[in-house]
Amino acid sequence: MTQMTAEQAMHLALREEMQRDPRVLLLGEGVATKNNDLVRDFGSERVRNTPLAEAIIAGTAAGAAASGLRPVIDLLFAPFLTYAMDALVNSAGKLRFMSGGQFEFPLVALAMTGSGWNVGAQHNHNLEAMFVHAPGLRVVMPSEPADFRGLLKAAIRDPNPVLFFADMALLYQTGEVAEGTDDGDHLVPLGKAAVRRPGTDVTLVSYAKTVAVCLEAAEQLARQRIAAEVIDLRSLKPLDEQAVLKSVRKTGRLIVVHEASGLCGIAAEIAALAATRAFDALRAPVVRLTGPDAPAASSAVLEQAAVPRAEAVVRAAVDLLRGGRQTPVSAVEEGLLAL
Amino acid sequence: MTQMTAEQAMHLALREEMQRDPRVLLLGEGVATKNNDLVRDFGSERVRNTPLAEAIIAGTAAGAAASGLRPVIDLLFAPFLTYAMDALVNSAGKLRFMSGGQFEFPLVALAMTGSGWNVGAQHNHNLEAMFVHAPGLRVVMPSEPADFRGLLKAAIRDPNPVLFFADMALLYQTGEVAEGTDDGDHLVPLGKAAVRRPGTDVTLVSYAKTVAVCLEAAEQLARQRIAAEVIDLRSLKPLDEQAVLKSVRKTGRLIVVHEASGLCGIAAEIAALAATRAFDALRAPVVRLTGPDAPAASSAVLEQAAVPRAEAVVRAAVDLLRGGRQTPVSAVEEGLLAL
Amino acid sequence: MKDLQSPIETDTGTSARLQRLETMLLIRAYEEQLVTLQQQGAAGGTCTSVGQEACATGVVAALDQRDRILTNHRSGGHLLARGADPGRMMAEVLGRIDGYCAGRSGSLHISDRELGVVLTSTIVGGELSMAPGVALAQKMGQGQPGGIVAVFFGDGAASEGIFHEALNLAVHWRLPLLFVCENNQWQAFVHRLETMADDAIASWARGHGLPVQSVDGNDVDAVYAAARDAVQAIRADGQPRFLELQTYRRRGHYEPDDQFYVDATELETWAQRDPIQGQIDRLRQQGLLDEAGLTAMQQRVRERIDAALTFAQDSPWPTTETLTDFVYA
Amino acid sequence: MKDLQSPIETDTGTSARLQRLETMLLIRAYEEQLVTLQQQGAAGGTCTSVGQEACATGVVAALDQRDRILTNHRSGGHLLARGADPGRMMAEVLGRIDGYCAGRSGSLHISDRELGVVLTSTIVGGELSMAPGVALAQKMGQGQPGGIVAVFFGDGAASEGIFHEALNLAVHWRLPLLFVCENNQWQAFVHRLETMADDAIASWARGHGLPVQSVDGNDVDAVYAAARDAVQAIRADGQPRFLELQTYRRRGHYEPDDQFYVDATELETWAQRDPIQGQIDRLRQQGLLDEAGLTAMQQRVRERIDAALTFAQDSPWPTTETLTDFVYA
Ligand SMILES: Cc1ncc(C[n+]2csc(CCOP(=O)(O)OP(=O)(O)O)c2C)c(N)n1
Ligand SMILES: Cc1ncc(C[n+]2csc(CCOP(=O)(O)OP(=O)(O)O)c2C)c(N)n1
Ligand SMILES: [Mg+2]
Ligand SMILES: [Mg+2]
Repeated sequence: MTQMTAEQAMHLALREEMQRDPRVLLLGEGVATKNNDLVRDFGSERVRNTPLAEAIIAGTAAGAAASGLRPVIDLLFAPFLTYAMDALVNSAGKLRFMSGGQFEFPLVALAMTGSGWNVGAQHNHNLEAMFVHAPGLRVVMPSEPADFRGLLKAAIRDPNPVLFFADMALLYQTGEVAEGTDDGDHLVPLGKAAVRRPGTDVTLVSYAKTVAVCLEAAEQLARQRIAAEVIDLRSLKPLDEQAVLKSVRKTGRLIVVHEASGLCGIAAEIAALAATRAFDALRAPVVRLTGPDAPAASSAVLEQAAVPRAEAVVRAAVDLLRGGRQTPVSAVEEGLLAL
Repeated sequence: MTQMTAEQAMHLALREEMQRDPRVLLLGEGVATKNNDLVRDFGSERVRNTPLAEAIIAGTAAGAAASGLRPVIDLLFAPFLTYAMDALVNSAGKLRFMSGGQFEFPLVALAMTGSGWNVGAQHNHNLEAMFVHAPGLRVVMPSEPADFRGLLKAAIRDPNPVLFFADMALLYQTGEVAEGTDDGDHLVPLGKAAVRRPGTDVTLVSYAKTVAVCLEAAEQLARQRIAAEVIDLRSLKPLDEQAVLKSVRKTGRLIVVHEASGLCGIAAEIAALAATRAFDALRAPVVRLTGPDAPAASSAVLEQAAVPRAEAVVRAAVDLLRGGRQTPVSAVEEGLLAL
Repeated sequence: MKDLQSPIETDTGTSARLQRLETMLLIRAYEEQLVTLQQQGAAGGTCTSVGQEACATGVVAALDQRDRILTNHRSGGHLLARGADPGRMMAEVLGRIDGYCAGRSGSLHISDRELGVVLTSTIVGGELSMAPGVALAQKMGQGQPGGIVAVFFGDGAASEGIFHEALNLAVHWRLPLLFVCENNQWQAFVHRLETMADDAIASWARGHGLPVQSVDGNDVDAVYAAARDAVQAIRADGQPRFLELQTYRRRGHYEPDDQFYVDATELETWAQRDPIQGQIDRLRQQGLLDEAGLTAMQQRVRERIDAALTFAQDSPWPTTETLTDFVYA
Repeated sequence: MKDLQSPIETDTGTSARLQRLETMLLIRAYEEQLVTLQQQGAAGGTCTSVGQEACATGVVAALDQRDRILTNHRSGGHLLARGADPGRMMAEVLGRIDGYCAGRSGSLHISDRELGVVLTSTIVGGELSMAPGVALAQKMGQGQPGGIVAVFFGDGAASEGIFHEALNLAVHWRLPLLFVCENNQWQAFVHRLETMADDAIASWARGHGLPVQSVDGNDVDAVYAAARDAVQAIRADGQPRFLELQTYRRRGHYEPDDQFYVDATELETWAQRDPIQGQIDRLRQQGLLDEAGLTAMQQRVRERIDAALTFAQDSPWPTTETLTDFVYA
């Protein structure tokens, strides 16, 4: 085991996969500038700075993927994906189906998102749910360095197009990552959630930066003798439904926490999952603690206020255990932020 | 009252609003060709054929809306919105907020979607949930001609950007529309659902073409002495949460039906709403009957099979009344289509 | 696909020219059959290329089997010129399992990997967005050695920003890509002069610094010659070329379309320049085609279309259990 | 805004030229203050326009108060040249409620409707997508009579497809729109010659058939003259014009940026061509500026920036109860 940041872990994954498979290439605005070691080792054909044009980057990736290459494209910040939407949603996501299975689109699109840099809503917008809703795509969003590496490796090997969202706030946090060359052990399969902390009283489901929020809440709850189980989804599509259902069947209580806004978000999907497939086991209302239905502000105070906090999770959990209550869609609505 | 098709009702709404407000203009690929009566009556400055370039159509609308005009843009088919995503999501949806309230974006984007024409997934993709998820936007999707008119009028008058989705299958169906000039009576306010049929045993929530599916199901259920309440959301954002909650509190049972795919869709949001805010009233699992997580096929047989059917709704309702069960995310998963 | 390097047609000699006439007749007959089916209510609408047959025929004839093609919603001609089976195409239009895309595509996005007609998209500009990637893969050794890529698109597609992005990338990355703009003067229900300058397409393309040629798209010999030169040049230096084919969309945008918005004189002028009749006249004048030869040709075409229709109509519908097949790999 | 028709600066005379020098000094001082704040950890990063001050200053000086401006992430110069208060700008960068956008924007999207600096977007190409709409509203009578619209963007933005779409629309709809491309040779961490031909921007623009002029963007007099001519021409015929300003981004893309990827010789060459020092030298040679005058100018600028900083730092933070303000109208 060695310590590295999530960013380093992504870099390691890229390096390992480029080493393993000569069809893997990296395209994007500045990828060659920022990864000159990869240019050195794999050549400028395989690590290419592109023109500043997300639509053609993504379209080129779709065309190349269907023709035998395995492109990884760096689209920088998630809101810029709006320019790449046709290529991702209409081409990569649909043309396998529309061609009756003739083509595959093994590509990975990287994008950063989330609060932490005070850059405002045109850089910070958690729109992963849009891609979960679109058919044919896979979506991952890790919370710790080992998963940044393992999921990126798995994404590169996956025969489907994968959106890989990197939470900005996590990029420079360190964590343990297994050493040694790639022998498959370091892959994190798409579609497998991780139980970050076992518990029996309430299930906290989350992903990306709010996994830490949930772990902190679980710690605080433990002091009140409430055993919270914390699930890190990691993959948003495919979603590890069994992991969620199993936990909810055990605890009977569900709180879903994420930074993205609530309406038609991941928390809606998880809440719906519980209400449709584990209803009999539910002993209290489901709670969603999410970002508000608002763009992210640049101002540090507001940016932070839009992220659900451990105190809010704790309060919601305690309330649930006291006997259920009507709870809000977003962290804002019920003034949970005041905590 | 007079009979007209949904398409005629939209045309009437456009005409009335252009008459009422000289700032309203209509832009799009072919709008001047197809609405030459509007060109004649309001001039070619206000009804403009555009170049074939959705991004600039939507961007122009955003710029014009913030500068005092009230553009209505026709983007033709919903999948083409992927080209207009930056203008709609990053500009129109966010720049009011990001500017501290300095600008408003009173624009309406029209798009057709849904099965009925066998045109395949690059014309037929119900992606309304993506826009519900995005902050700053409003989304409507009517089910009958009077609402096509009333919601379009309200959308044009709304100070926010509104996505107006027209279900292709409904466009040429007729319905009653109030006669007479515009006196405000014909407006359908955004954010108000309609109870299409009252009932006490189970709530069927839907919008667009599947409202008729639910009404047909309710009719069949009535024969089995099950009184289904049918709610037509009409507005997907703002969502009439109270209407849904009120009905669920009354019936204790909820089935959400739509053509769009399920993951992070409207049914997820409605199910989550019930599970978080009407949990105490729920007497059975929530059921989602939605299109599958798959692109729409062109082949008529498959296209139709992807739309939830009345028989599936009936079966789900009967099951719920018999005592609850674990139910599927999509109509496909449990073979409901076999009905 | 035995000999990848041999062009599907090799020369400008008589037999090749007669073959191209027959291809044009086949395209016309195929599309007219689809129009009839639509009118009978037996099929949905399609985008026909009536009047544009020389474009597809001339360009595709200049390509080798090792080359790849991307096309769009108006692809019937490109596919047939490439040798696609009209029966499987029609089955696809009718939504049957023997269609090239198992009924998932319908008329608007037919592709066939085997034939090298890949990634057809009906999103205007979709083909342009993916073409550089296909050409990049070719350049990086994923295609057949020496192959190039041709992308067909319309004058309307040239208005989408992706046109500009694709050209810049192809030029800057030196991709073996032939841009073929079929300028048929219409962009659905809008005449192109309503949205762009007269010389816009060539002039936009020239701004990117690649060789651009404008050709009479209703003269199959001229199209073939220009395409052949462009293809040779790309094969020689690996860099992109641009062809603009001046032609006209004679039927409506999508069946049915009564074309109330079309200037009758303009339509008539172009009808006088029919690419098929023009080629028949030329071959006759040159003494290369007689009445009997033409009748035989038309007869062969009719038989193929009849057989195609039977095949398509006999093909089964997909079953609903397969609804979610092909979504994920 | 009493006299809408009077240009903010009217002539090429001495006082106007001195005024423009002072504007450039203000921009430089403002941005250097932001750099210091960032280095101290007191503010997040910003995109500075160090080395590009003549572009903003020259073009904005050629505009009237009735005109409107759209800009992007590198907007400090445009705003200050337009008369924005550095205190409110700094407050915005620091996320305070007295910022132009109440702390919601931060440094990257500052706009001020009153000043006519509207719809600033940090999505590269966002400004280009909205500019035709602002110009259309102007043309349709929603702005101040006779006003035009200027849109500032970078060489990188010219690579986005929306550039092409915006140009075509502006030309075809005859919109009163001045395109101003500040070609600073960099596109974040990529040198523009890595992604486009040397003469790409002017040549792409020319493909659209509108008048295009390339100007030394480090010479404020030249920029002013070219912009004034373009603005006059637009006011006269209502049609768009295109200016390419050749300049250089001297600091990194975004603070902090050590520019490890920048060629030192190229950077040094351009540093020698500093637009401010160049203008100081010129005015001195022409006997229009002496040491005392310069010192006084620098002093005034310093005082304004100090006051701005105090104002910004004293401004309160937004309260969390206002988190969802301004989302919906
Ligand atoms: C992005 C997008 N916008 C609009 C359409 C609807 N549409 C289909 S074909 C077409 C016209 C295309 O014109 P052109 O590119 O000249 O091709 P042509 O149809 O003339 O062959 C339009 C507007 C579409 N399919 N995709
Ligand atoms: C759509 C989009 N892609 C990428 C970025 C990240 N980004 C911000 S500025 C920039 C470079 C822009 O280059 P240019 O247009 O030349 O302007 P400059 O920064 O040189 O002033 C990039 C890549 C962005 N903000 N938006
Ligand atoms: Mg055309
Ligand atoms: Mg630049």
